[in-house]
Amino acid sequence: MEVLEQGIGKLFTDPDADKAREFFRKKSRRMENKLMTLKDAIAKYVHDGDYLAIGGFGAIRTPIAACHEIVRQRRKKLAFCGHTSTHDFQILAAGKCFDRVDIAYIVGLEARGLSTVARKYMESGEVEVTEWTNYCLSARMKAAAMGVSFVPIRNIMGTDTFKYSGAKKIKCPFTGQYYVLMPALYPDVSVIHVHEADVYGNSRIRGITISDLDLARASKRLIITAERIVSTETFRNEPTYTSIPFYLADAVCEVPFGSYPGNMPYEYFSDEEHFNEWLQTEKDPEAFEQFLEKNIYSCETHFDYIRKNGGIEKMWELRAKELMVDNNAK
Amino acid sequence: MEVLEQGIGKLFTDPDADKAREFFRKKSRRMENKLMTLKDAIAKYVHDGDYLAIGGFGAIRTPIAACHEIVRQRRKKLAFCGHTSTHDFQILAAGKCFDRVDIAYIVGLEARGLSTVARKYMESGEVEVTEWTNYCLSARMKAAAMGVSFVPIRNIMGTDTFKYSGAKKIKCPFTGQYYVLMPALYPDVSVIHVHEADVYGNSRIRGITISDLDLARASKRLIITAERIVSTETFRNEPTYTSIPFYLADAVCEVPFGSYPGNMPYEYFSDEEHFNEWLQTEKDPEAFEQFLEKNIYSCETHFDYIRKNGGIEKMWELRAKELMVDNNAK
Amino acid sequence: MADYNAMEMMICSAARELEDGSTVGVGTGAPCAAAMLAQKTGSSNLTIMFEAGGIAPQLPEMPISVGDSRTTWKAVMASGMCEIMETACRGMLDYTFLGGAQIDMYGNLNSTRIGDDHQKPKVRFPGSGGANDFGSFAWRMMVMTPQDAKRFVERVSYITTPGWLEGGDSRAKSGLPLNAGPYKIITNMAVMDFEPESKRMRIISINHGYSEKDVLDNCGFELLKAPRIIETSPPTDEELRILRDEVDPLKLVIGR
Amino acid sequence: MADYNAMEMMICSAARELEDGSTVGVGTGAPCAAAMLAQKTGSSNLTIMFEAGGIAPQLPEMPISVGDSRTTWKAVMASGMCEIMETACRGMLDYTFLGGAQIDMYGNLNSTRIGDDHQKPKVRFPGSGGANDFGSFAWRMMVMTPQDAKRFVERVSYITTPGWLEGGDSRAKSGLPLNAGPYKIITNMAVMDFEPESKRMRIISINHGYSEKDVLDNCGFELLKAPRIIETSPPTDEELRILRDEVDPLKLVIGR
Repeated sequence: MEVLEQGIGKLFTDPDADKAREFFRKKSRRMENKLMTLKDAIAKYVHDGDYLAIGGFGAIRTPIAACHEIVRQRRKKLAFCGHTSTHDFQILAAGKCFDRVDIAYIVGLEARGLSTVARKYMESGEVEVTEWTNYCLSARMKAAAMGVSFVPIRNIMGTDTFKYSGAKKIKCPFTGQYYVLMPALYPDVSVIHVHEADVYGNSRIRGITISDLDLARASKRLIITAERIVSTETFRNEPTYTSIPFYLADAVCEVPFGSYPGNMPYEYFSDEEHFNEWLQTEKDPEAFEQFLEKNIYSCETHFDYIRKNGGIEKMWELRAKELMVDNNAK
Repeated sequence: MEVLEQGIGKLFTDPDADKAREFFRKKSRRMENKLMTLKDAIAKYVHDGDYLAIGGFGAIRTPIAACHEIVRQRRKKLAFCGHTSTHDFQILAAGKCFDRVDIAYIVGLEARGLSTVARKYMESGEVEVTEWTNYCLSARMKAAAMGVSFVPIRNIMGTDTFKYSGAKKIKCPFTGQYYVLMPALYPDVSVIHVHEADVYGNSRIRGITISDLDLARASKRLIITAERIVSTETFRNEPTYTSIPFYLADAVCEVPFGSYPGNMPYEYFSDEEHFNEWLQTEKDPEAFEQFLEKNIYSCETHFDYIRKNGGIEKMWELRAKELMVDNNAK
Repeated sequence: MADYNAMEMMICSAARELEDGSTVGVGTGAPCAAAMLAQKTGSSNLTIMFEAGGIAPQLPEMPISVGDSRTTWKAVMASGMCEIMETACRGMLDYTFLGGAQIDMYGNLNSTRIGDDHQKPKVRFPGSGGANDFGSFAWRMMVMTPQDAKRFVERVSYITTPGWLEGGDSRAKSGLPLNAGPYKIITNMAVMDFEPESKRMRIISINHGYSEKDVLDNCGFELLKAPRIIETSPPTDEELRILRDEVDPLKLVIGR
Repeated sequence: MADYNAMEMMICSAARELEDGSTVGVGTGAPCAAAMLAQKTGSSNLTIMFEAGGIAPQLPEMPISVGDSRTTWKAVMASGMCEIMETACRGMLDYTFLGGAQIDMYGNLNSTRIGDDHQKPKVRFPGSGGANDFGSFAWRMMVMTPQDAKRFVERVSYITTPGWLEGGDSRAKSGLPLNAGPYKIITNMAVMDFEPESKRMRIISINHGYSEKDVLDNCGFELLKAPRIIETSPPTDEELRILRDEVDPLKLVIGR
């Protein structure tokens, strides 16, 4: 297979499908209780040096509680999948948890602006980067989910995004057209936040899935954080709506409001005031250190964080905002 | 891209992604009323010589009414996608509608046995064949759905299935492992039977989807037959559950019991007596001719066919069987 | 010893191979019965998958099709073909059961045709369906089949689904996923596996009521023999009771 | 003539480009406002898609993120990244709006970095996100941006998202989907398209209140000129009313 051109970016994971198979061969398929605290799940399944991917869309259905816990447990030298990442990236950059990033979208929070701290970290030279696009990384997860080492796609050709990527350009043997091959991305560990899960890891997502269906399948280890634990019958009564089957999951953690201050579709809208506080506080290193101490390091659980930022009243306010109804809660 | 080995099977469709793009560029994306009779839909969108694919799993959620209509309108020289095909294949073979077949599974009806007529037709030399597997054809649809000309997979290597396929074997430039490339399959026209659709073509499927999500996206023209037409609000109120968005569909036909005598999950079970009648009658050419005359050619609609085979009482009996409840209907 | 027929014997043998906590991709008929029996006799944590998309159903009765409604009855997920096959390709499918018109000494299967003219075969069979897929991807492929010399042939006339191909390391060299392949062949007369180096089929146990000669006479190629050939354990009363009363009360499979 | 600001002018210009019955992939902010305005002013059958998965929502207000709940409010489907990007790659996405820190004469966009050391850039921007994807796949890519010579540069220092690359047939030769590429560039001063042969940016209309000299002075490269340059039609009262009252009543975008 003649490679016509290739990016100079490094691959931070091995796309070898047979090696992945050997890993998956040993992964448990038992339908057994995987419920544990988030603290235990992060301690057990996220290791220094791992390649980590975070589900959701940066600040939508993103396991923010898990990102805090990773920072709190002071994980270091992770490789990070910077796919649709916004607030998740901002948190992990604040903890300097990673030193390698596959970049599609980083340092920004969309319409909210850019993270000073994340940007500074990415400009420091301390972080090794390889460049992609959101769809490139989705396609890389899809290749892994398919159990192969690459898939062909049609973007990035002719651009610097290709030049700094780890992709390879070839000619399609059926049509003679050019394609770029995306190497499979098998993360060591991922965290995905869902609406409902049972104790075995069967999970349901409502609303957009972004790239999480492929991510769940591509990941060697998978931590599910869920708004609610529900009975297994919930799944067995409507198997059409299962997003993630149990055998993909290694740990299941019940984390209500686990996406706060982000948006959880159908549950609560994002807390824009709090996002603004993050972005503003970041500009003053000392103030930001105190901010992190207050909001992450000194918290035992996600409930602590929520209590410090408006508590249950705030949650119900965000719920009303999400549903676009008047707030009837007291 | 060096091809190490390739199958001798012919490709009955063009995998060229740019040519497909030119077609899709002109395809309407208007949200407009596409409701029409099945007769009109087949007349308008299924032409002699077309490459045809049929959704479902042979006798499960398969648009049987549409297969009858294609036979009734005496379509000829179709190419057919023999992917998970059982009763659909049997019907179209009875009408000798096709003369080229991509084969994964044909002539059989699983545990029910083999179709004499379909088998004889396939042994006649009148039908040109290329060999694949069910997943090969799923992957070919997936490639088309992705808008590319191929995807790599890991089966069929070393077998005669590869030898008689249209696949090509190459080496992965990332890992040095061998892969077979599946050329994209963009059918000219497909028919998919769904539980619910609105007049624009938004559709919902309950239960297994087999390969229909990719098929709907891969197809140049798509006819939806639905058990029920529902309001568009049904979709807008729960956009999570939409299986097929409106802009993929060209025609929408309300065909209650449209999968009969096959199984429609959550609606009605298969009519095993009637399947047995098909299989037995096929053994006597003259009797089978009368059988076709009665059940297909002389029917104006699918309701005519149902009336001749037990009518509404039979439908409610099959419904009770499907739901595994006692039959309370009179 | 309990009275039982050949099909019951095969199903009980097959069920015992299915380790608790594993996954199995099955078709209709005997394989499905074996998986259901395994779930009720020690492997309650066995996950059944069907190629059309059904995952971990609580099968209320024998399905007629691998896609019918029974395959998602109280299932944990109703998915699709790619979900199942790609799960298998990722290495998450432990076992599968396949069949065919012919099987050869390396476990290759023919379910496509008899006759040399591919475009005009003497006898046309259904083709691969999902067999080649499961046979390529599952770690351990098994076959349950009646044994006779017409079916057990030296070389199948057409390889629909890969066994160990030409034996030795030929499968590993082909590009198919490494370390997966045929595991056990279960017939009415015996159980066979594959000699680790040559990958040739060999007898490991013989069913009660049959002799080694029966097995050899009803095979169209030279069968190797394991260092120690034992008698296959016959079905227990408990296995038979569950098979007959709970798994297949209508005798759709065991009545054949 | 009605009173309006530059952002309102750009949004109205952009909205007019969106043909009824077409599809558009948008981000937050001005592009989203333009699509919403188009739907309310003649293109009621315009389908909006968001990269995170939202398809054809009835947007109740401006989204903060291309994935937030508003992007699936009364949508016909809540899908995912691959669904959207592959729909675009298949040729079903007509328009997209993109932006960047820099744009050059061929419509190439930089949203990645300033500075030559890729591993230690002077300024790091977010990167492609879905921009390269939409820009590669959509038939017609548009940009809405304020015009100044620092932004409109001869060659972007890093091509994040492809425009016409090096002009001429270089994009067609690159392997990107054929016949897709930059279409209109809409600024506070003018509207530009691309000369069909050279694919160089050229002025086609100038906004009221600006001269050709303003446009040329605020561009870091030599702009071509269309055979006939007209004045961009200013926003109508009706457009402004709808934009202000219905599309962006909180002035999140037009208040800037």
